Amino acid sequence: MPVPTLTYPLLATLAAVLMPFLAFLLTAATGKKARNGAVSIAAISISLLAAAYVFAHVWGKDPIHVQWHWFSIGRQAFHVGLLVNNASALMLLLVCLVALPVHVYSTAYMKGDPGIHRYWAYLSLFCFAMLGLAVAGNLLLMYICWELVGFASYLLIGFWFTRDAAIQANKKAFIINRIGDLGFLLGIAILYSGFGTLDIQVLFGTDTPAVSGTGNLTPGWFTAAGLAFFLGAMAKSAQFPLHVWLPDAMEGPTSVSSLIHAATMVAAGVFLLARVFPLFDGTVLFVIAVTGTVTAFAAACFALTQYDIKKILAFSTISQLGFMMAGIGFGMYHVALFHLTTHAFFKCLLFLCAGAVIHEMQHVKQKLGHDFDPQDIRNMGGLRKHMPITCATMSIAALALVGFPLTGGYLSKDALLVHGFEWAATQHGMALAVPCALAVASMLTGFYSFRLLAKVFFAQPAAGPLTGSHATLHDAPLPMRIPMLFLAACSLFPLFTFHPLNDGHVWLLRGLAPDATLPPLRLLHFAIPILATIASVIIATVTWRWYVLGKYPLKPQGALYRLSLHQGYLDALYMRAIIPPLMRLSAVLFWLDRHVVDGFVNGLAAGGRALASAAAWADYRVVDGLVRMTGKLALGLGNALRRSQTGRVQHYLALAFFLMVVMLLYFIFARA
Amino acid sequence: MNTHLLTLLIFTPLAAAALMSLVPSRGKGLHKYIALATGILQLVLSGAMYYLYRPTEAEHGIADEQLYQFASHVPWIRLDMGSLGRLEIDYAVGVDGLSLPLLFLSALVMVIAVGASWKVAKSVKGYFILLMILNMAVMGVFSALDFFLFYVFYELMLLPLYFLIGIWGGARREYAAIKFFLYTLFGSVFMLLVIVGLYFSVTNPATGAHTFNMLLMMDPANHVPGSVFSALAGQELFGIPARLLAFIVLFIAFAIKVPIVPLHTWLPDAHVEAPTPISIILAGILLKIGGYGILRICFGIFPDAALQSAWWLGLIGVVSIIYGALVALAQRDLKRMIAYSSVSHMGFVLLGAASFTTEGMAGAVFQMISHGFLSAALFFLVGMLYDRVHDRNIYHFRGLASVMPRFTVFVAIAFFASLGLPGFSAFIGEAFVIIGAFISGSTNGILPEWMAIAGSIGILLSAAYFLWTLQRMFFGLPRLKGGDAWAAALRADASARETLIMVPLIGLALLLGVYPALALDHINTSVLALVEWVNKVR
Amino acid sequence: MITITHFLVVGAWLFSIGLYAVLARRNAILVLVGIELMINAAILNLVAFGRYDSSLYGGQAFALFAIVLAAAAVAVALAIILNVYKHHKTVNPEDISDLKD
Amino acid sequence: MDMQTIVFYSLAFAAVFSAILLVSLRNIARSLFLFFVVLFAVAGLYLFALADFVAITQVMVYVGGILILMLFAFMLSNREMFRQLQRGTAHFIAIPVWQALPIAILFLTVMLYTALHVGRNEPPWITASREAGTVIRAADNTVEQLGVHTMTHYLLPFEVVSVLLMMALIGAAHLARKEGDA
Repeated sequence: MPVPTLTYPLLATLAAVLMPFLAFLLTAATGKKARNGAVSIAAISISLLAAAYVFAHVWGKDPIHVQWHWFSIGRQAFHVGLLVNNASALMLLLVCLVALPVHVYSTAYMKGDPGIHRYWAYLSLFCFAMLGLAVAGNLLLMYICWELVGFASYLLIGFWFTRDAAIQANKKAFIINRIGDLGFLLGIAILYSGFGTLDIQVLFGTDTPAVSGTGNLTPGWFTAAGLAFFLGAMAKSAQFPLHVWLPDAMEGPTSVSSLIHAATMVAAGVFLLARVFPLFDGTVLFVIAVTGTVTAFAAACFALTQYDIKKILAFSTISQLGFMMAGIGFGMYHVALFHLTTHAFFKCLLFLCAGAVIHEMQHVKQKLGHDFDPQDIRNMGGLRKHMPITCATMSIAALALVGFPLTGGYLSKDALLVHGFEWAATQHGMALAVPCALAVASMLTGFYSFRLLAKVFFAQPAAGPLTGSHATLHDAPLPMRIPMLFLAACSLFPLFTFHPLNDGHVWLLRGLAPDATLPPLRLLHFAIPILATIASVIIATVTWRWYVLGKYPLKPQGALYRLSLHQGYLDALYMRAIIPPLMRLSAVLFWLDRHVVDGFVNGLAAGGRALASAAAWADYRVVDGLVRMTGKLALGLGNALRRSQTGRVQHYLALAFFLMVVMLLYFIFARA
Repeated sequence: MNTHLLTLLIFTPLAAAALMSLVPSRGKGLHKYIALATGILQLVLSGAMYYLYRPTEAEHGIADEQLYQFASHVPWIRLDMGSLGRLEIDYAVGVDGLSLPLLFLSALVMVIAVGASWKVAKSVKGYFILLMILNMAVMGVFSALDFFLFYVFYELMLLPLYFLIGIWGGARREYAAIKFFLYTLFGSVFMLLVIVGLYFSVTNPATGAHTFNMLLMMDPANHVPGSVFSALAGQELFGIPARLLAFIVLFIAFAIKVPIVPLHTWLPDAHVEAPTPISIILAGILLKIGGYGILRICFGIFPDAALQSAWWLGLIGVVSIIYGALVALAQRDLKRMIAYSSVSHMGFVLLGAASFTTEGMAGAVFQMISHGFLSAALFFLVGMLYDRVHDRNIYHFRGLASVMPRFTVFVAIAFFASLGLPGFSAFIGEAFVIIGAFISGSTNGILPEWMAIAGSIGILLSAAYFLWTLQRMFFGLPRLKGGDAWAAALRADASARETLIMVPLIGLALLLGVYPALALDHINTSVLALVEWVNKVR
Repeated sequence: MITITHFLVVGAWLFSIGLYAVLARRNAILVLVGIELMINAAILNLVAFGRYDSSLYGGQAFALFAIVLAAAAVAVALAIILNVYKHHKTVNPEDISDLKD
Repeated sequence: MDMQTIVFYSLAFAAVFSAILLVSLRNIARSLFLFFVVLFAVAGLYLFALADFVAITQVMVYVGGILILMLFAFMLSNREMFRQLQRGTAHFIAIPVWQALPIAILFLTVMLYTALHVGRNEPPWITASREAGTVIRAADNTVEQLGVHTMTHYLLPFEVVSVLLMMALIGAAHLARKEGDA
């Protein structure tokens, strides 16, 4: 393999990936003194510039594909490779675009934290891993980055490591992600056994992808490979039923949640599936579509009743990831990636706004000395007057989430729904349930988004800490406001198209469009956006009446309500049905180990000892007795033997008779 | 190429031991400095050998002398035994890509162990002399090419270990020492029978006499026709093919060392009772001797039997992986948990070796090296904690991260490296074992795919127990069983000496994880030769 | 029909019991009794086999001699035991180990 | 089973059982009485071997002589010794038991084996005597025959025994004399 020539785009890619890594090393080496994060911010800025350069060079043009020899096993060489095609270039840019505002935001948000030097180090490590994941041209390398982002996420979730909930959450996140990692690893193993290479370009490239055939694989294993990769994506992208780690992961700093657990890392699963897309056959795609839909629907339901502002957003993230997965399942990975992009902006923004709110609530808490949960929306209300910019930006983000016209979300989500119906038309009848469920989930999205907005900003504050203490509330400081405004701009339509109502002109979709498309249903392209918008307006009105005007009609004690509040009791199920049996199994095995396996060994030892003491006894009584008798026999023979003589008649007699018996026996046997 | 380098490496510790015995016990500091100097000298020597080694493709598989470098071959014992022929025992040593990395690992771990022994107070002289004898035996085991020589070193290893555990160990040291001793002896006694059988089955084509030379034993051309272990004769013992029986006997002997489930119970006891440096040596080197023996001797001399039993070996590997991990999950003693995690991690070695694919086998060797560094680091870390408060119970600590930040960083790195975080060596080892085991199904059909899948569950479980420990002991608000006294004792974070010991271990694990070619370039030719050697028998 | 075996078996039992008494008992009198038992067993064998010798009556004649000799032996032995007791104040042969030098 | 056999078995049983009891009892006096039973039973057994004179002699000499001698000799001697005899051995299960018992059992086994062997293959001289008809019959006058043979064929042994008896008597008398008389 010749050493690849270093072109400028290639260098830029390397710089984009490696700058955060350098920042990580520098920050880690500096230790406690690296408090202001200048190194990290500089690094991510350079990365952003480099990524923009790479994007300009790659988008719509030839991809960069290079590889260096890394190591060989046997005769098989493994490479470190880069593959920057449209999708990775987009991802590269997107990550940088989201990461920079978050970095800036963090300078204010994390100010004064005693462990802030760790924060910057971890954040840079994450950026490095995430950017590496985006450009990795080799599944093994991708896997490495994949685990590293998980590791960075582990570190950041548990950033406040003295909080019990945080460290429980990061452990849970890592272990559930490990399940996905196993899927990824097995997928790699299957592909490697089938095709003998892990290079993405060779496997799934445009020219003659290796996986156009099934290699050495049986169709069963081929499907299994697809499912294995999907398992990996399920854990990382928090798909039902492996989503339980993501709500808990909100224990990390909000800035981290916005970057990792909303915009980038959790979307990595979708990105992975888009990268290995040619691998999926019909079965796998169907499974993906259904899982995505279930996730989207279930998470939306769970989000309806949460009180923790971050949890609502977390479930919303899960729900949106479900939408993306469904998009992959429909075969429309370009739409999924588009939604990934728009979602990254608006969801990141939502978290940042939530962070600003929490920040203020924290101040109130400190000032008043009250003990209340600064993240609980029941303690908030009426913040619109005090935090107008936050209110405005968050509203924009929420509208994008709901899919209101003029936002990016409108374009991507409606495209997804349309494709869902188109896909259902190609499948058998029951498949129609999938896009319908998605549509319902989309309406639920509207409901919980408006509920959130209404409760936090518009409704009168309930009898809580905020009554009478308004004077202390004010908008977020400048370093937090600028990133919010920037992201708000990115959440609107102009970034993607000049035609705000039609997704047909989005440059992003054109750049990524797959070869095979679904037969278009023209009517849907008009009907669905209109219907969705109307539904959103209705929902907005209803929530306004319920929450702002205080005409809430439901009781919070219903079974469905509780089911939703407790997230379908899934977590409880895991805690009861999986963890304790596993711990019991391990305890039982340990018991077996100590008592049966080791007991056997100790038993052998005890047996040996018993045998030995028996032998010693026999030695003393029988053998030695014989010896003593023999000694008596040799009575007159010498001093040595004389000592063993008893001089007792009976002993001599015994000896005599014994010898006689022996003699008799000899005669008997000699005769026989 | 310098042929005396290897001999020098092996016998330097013996000279050091002799020197130490001349130094009076009162000269307390001197012994450890001699030991340290010896260790560093060995490290330099083995490093030089590692650097000078040139991987060459062997034409005749692993029986080819070309493969073994730094070889020296001197007649040692020649005895005319009348009708039994001439006894031919040679001092034959040499290294290939299988043993050289392990040799380097041993040299490094020995230095670490000497560093960890710095605070030993009980009869220092005897301690370091025993350590040096152990050192020599270990080096000898990895480089011996004569089976008799191998056996001598193998048995020689036991004695110092027995005393090191039995005298300098913890509360139940005698029990642990005797258990360890008997377990190993049980394996090696039967090994001796096989050695003798092999001796009478193999002749040296050059002299016509029976020989103990391993390389000659490997080649079926040297087998005496009709002898008990001849590859062609197909003799049977107790109704089992003799070669299979011999393979099983040898395998059990080495598997006890690895250790495999259910022959592992000496390991937790020995580790828990042994002093920290000996735990480091046990985990870092001794376990590898088992794996090395299986690859070099079991597979090398009995490739046919190895193929026959490969499925079972894989199964044992998988069982060890999962069983070790599950039992580790139930531990309260930190050292015992790490001991069981060793069982689990060494299971990967067996699984990879049993796959008989280059990927799996190279992964297995790599895993051995990686585990050598990491388990040494882990046991050293436990020792650091134990030195300070004389307690290892996981439940007695909480929030150590706030008390000892530097120590916690080391522990976290070691834990994550051990649970297979990419970027560290364990990941490469485990990933390729899994890949190797998986492709075995489609390439040579030895291991079914489910074994790879089951093995990968071990990776998941290892994350569970390591993270649980991390969470339980190190995170959260500080709360120690010993109260302020402990807090005061623990306030002394990792000292300069301890940092100096940890950094190379973690650094090497990281280096090998990032650039595995460092080890794999050396391993490759030997593994390829071995795999082809075994596959030739099919 | 009483065969010779019957006698031999009874004789064997008596002899063994006597032997046991001689070897095991710690009392000289009982040792003596044991000896008498063994002699009786022998006599029993003598008379049993003597049935097949009507020409010379060897069995019965020697049985008579044996009885007489046994009686004499007992007389002497008792005398010895008495003396021994006077000397050692015990009749336990275990305690009398004068044969040892 | 005829009457004869029953009587034989009961006598044999009485002899053996009493003997076992004899050796296992701690009380010497009782042992001696059991010895008395054994001697009587064995005398009875002699009758079955058609040795009536031997049986009578047995009763006369043993029961009338030896046993009485034993009893009287010690019961009439000093009290201290009698108590000592009464107490017997202090530890019944002593080491010699474990040496003696195997030897006794070994002997028993060997002899039983031999007895059965003799029963199965008769010694040739018995067969010859049976064929020649020189087997003692119940009708024979054993006393007369014995007297004749003792005075003729066994004269020498008879004389030797008488001398021996004389020596024993003198010896016994010598031993039994009071201390200090010599």
